[in-house]
Amino acid sequence: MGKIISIDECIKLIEPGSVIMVGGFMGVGSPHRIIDALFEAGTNKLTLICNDTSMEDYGVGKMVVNRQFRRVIASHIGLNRESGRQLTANETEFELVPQGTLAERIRAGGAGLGGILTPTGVGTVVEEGKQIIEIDGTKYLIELPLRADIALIAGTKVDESGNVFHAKTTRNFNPLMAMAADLVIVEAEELVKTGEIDPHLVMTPATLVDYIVFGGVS
Amino acid sequence: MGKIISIDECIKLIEPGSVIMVGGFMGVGSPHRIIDALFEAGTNKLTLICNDTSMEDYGVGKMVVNRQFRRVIASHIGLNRESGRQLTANETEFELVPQGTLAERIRAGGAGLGGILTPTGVGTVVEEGKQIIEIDGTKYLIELPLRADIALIAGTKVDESGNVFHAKTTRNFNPLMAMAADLVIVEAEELVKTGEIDPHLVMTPATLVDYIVFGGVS
Amino acid sequence: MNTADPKITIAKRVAKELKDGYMVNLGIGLPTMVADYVETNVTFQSENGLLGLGPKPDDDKIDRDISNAGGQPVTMVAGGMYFDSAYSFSLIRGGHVDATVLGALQVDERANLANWMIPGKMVPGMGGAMDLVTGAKKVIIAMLHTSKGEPKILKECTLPLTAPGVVDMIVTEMCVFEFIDGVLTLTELSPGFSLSDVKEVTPADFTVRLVEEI
Amino acid sequence: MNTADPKITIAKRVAKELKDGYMVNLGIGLPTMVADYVETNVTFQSENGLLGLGPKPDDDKIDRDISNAGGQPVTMVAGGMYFDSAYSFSLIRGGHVDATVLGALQVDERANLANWMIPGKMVPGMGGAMDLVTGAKKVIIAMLHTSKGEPKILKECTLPLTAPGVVDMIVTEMCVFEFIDGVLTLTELSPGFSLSDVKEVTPADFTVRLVEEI
Repeated sequence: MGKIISIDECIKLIEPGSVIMVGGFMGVGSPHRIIDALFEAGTNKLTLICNDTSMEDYGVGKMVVNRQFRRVIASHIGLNRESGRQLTANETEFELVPQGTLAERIRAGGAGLGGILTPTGVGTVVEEGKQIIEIDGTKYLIELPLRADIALIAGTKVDESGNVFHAKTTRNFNPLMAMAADLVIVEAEELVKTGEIDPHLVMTPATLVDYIVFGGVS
Repeated sequence: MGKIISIDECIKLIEPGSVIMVGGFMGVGSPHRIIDALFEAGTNKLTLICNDTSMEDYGVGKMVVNRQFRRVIASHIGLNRESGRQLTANETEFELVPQGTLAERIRAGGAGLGGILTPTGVGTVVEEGKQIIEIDGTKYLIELPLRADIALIAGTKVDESGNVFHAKTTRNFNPLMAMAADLVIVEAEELVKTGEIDPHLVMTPATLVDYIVFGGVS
Repeated sequence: MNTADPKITIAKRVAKELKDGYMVNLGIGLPTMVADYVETNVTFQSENGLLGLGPKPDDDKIDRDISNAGGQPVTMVAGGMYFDSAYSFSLIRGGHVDATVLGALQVDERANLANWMIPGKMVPGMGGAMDLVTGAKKVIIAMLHTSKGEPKILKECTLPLTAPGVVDMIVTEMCVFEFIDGVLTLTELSPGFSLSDVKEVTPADFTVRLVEEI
Repeated sequence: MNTADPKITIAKRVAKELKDGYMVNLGIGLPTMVADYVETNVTFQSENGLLGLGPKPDDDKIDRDISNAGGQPVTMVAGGMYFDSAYSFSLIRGGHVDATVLGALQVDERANLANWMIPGKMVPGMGGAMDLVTGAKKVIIAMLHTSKGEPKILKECTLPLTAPGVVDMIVTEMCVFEFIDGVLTLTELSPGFSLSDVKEVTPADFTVRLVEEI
């Protein structure tokens, strides 16, 4: 239908300074074709919201090395030494978020919640600057929603309308991010006709997807 | 395996005065065999957490007529006139909760969250007695988690370990409730061998299910 | 005087508001009729757990496992999706529903909506209505202009609110109101109805800015 | 002196804590080794999105779409389930994980845990660790007793905490500690290690209540 765009058109939609969410967990379930093109384009001053910064030679990790991020919000950056170097040298701003809190904050951003109360992080540096609420003797942090200008997600099977099936552990943050961004672009590993995905296996609905980039996931 | 119990054994697990969650939406996706047996047993003084009170002659609606509930937490009771009568006559305690808030409160109960911030209900009677938090000029209610002693859920396909597939719109509150109760009993419409359900279609995992009642859903 | 079924007049007019690509949630009753008149490519969401709500099945093709929010058997169109209640209301509360069409007991000139209870008389519960009007991008009220002769578009709602300040548009058999910059504005008159007809049964103050003749 | 690989000693002992029916999350590194010695019917959860984690695949059977939390290829046993990250941490934070096994930089006598950063030196991020230790019913620390001769079981953690007061058990190559009524208690000594051996490398105060000889 009208949602399929080229990789070049996709890259043009991502302006310098944008806040982007990128699906994937250590690169598994990331939209690698888009990431690689974005790496080539050199689009910079971006804010990245992603589970991790992958490795230096893979996925968003390459973009870290390429210094395309002004700010990174992630739960783990330990397998990418350049992330640690930029953090320690104060060259890039890093906000480290517990993984479950990151998932809930993105979910809240997509679900219209003003935030969630979590016990995770209480009594640690994570609580700094946050409102603490005590309920029945237990302390909780108010964690606020996260949203992005653009979500770049990966789909194992995508139909022409934009319904997405995320196979196995490629699902991770992808369906959550598809809810939490103003513009949603899915990279399709396989493109099928509308109706060919079992409606029980649609994990991101077409109504949330703005554009489809059709290209193999490496 | 060891999780399959008879309907009689199931009913004995539900003591008078228990807090029970019952899956289903207007009876669709409810564990009807368990409900009907509980109706026959007459177990009373229960607290019900359910989307709705169905109709007078169907699902949990029959138990309302049978006066088995001391308290009901639901989003809709309008298609069961006896619910309205008991509410107006102050014979049963009703807490009416916006449906999305009900879903989030049950989810929070299962997910270890201390609560969620929702804009739903602000400026209405729903906000009475609740803490209001303002974030960036928007008001949110803090809605607290819901948990139950026992969740009674329905599964279209259940494997012998307890993995559950909820077909079509029978899913509704079932997977959420399976997370939010101390004891989880699933009524299986079809029982299959472990491994026969596609892992992408497992919506409630065996690790959350304590017992399986195998009987057709009427 | 318009001789058409007033509910059909309303449903047809509401249908014109539902644009290509919209995700739409229709309330039970009159709003459900809107689906019959939609000519655009709209995806219907049903809060009990599906996207891609299709027409009612033939009696011999009823599948008890697929129903709408009223518990009635329905079908799904190609390209639909099933989900649980938390996901359903993430779509709704999260602003992903482009338009919701609901009935009302009362609407007032400050866009307040009351459609879920009459104290001491009828307390059905709010179901998904409070989330829908809070989250949906456009809230369209589809209702008969009066109830047994009693006005429903008031200066101030007297019944408990579903939500304050959420209504975007009111479509009745007589006319269309829109809230423009927060001001209740009459934008269309149905054939056979005059401004004074509307004023007679509308206690609310409103501005008139007729945009077209139907 | 015990001549066995100390890591295997630790992994074998931790494995005995994982009872039939448990849902278990193993951290990367040493904790992962525990899976090799479990003889009970345990379901392994991997926070990146699956229940029913199986052994590593043969090189010719690698499927890039199924990995563990380290991004390494894994398999799934029969009766597993895939899910998204929010569901994964609902299981974890919600108390549905019966035991988590993690490494540590430091543990102290108040059950505080530090295992996610060394300021100015190593800031990998907490990943799922903070949620795991907050939510899991039993938190088992599996680690070598010292790091390059430096003690790790302290009177008070000096590194930023992962969470306060969450540790239930510490298993090292030398011994087992449990927090009993909040008190750090030595409950087992590994063959070849004496109480004074342990005291020498354990600045934390602890009670001794040996429950068995291994």
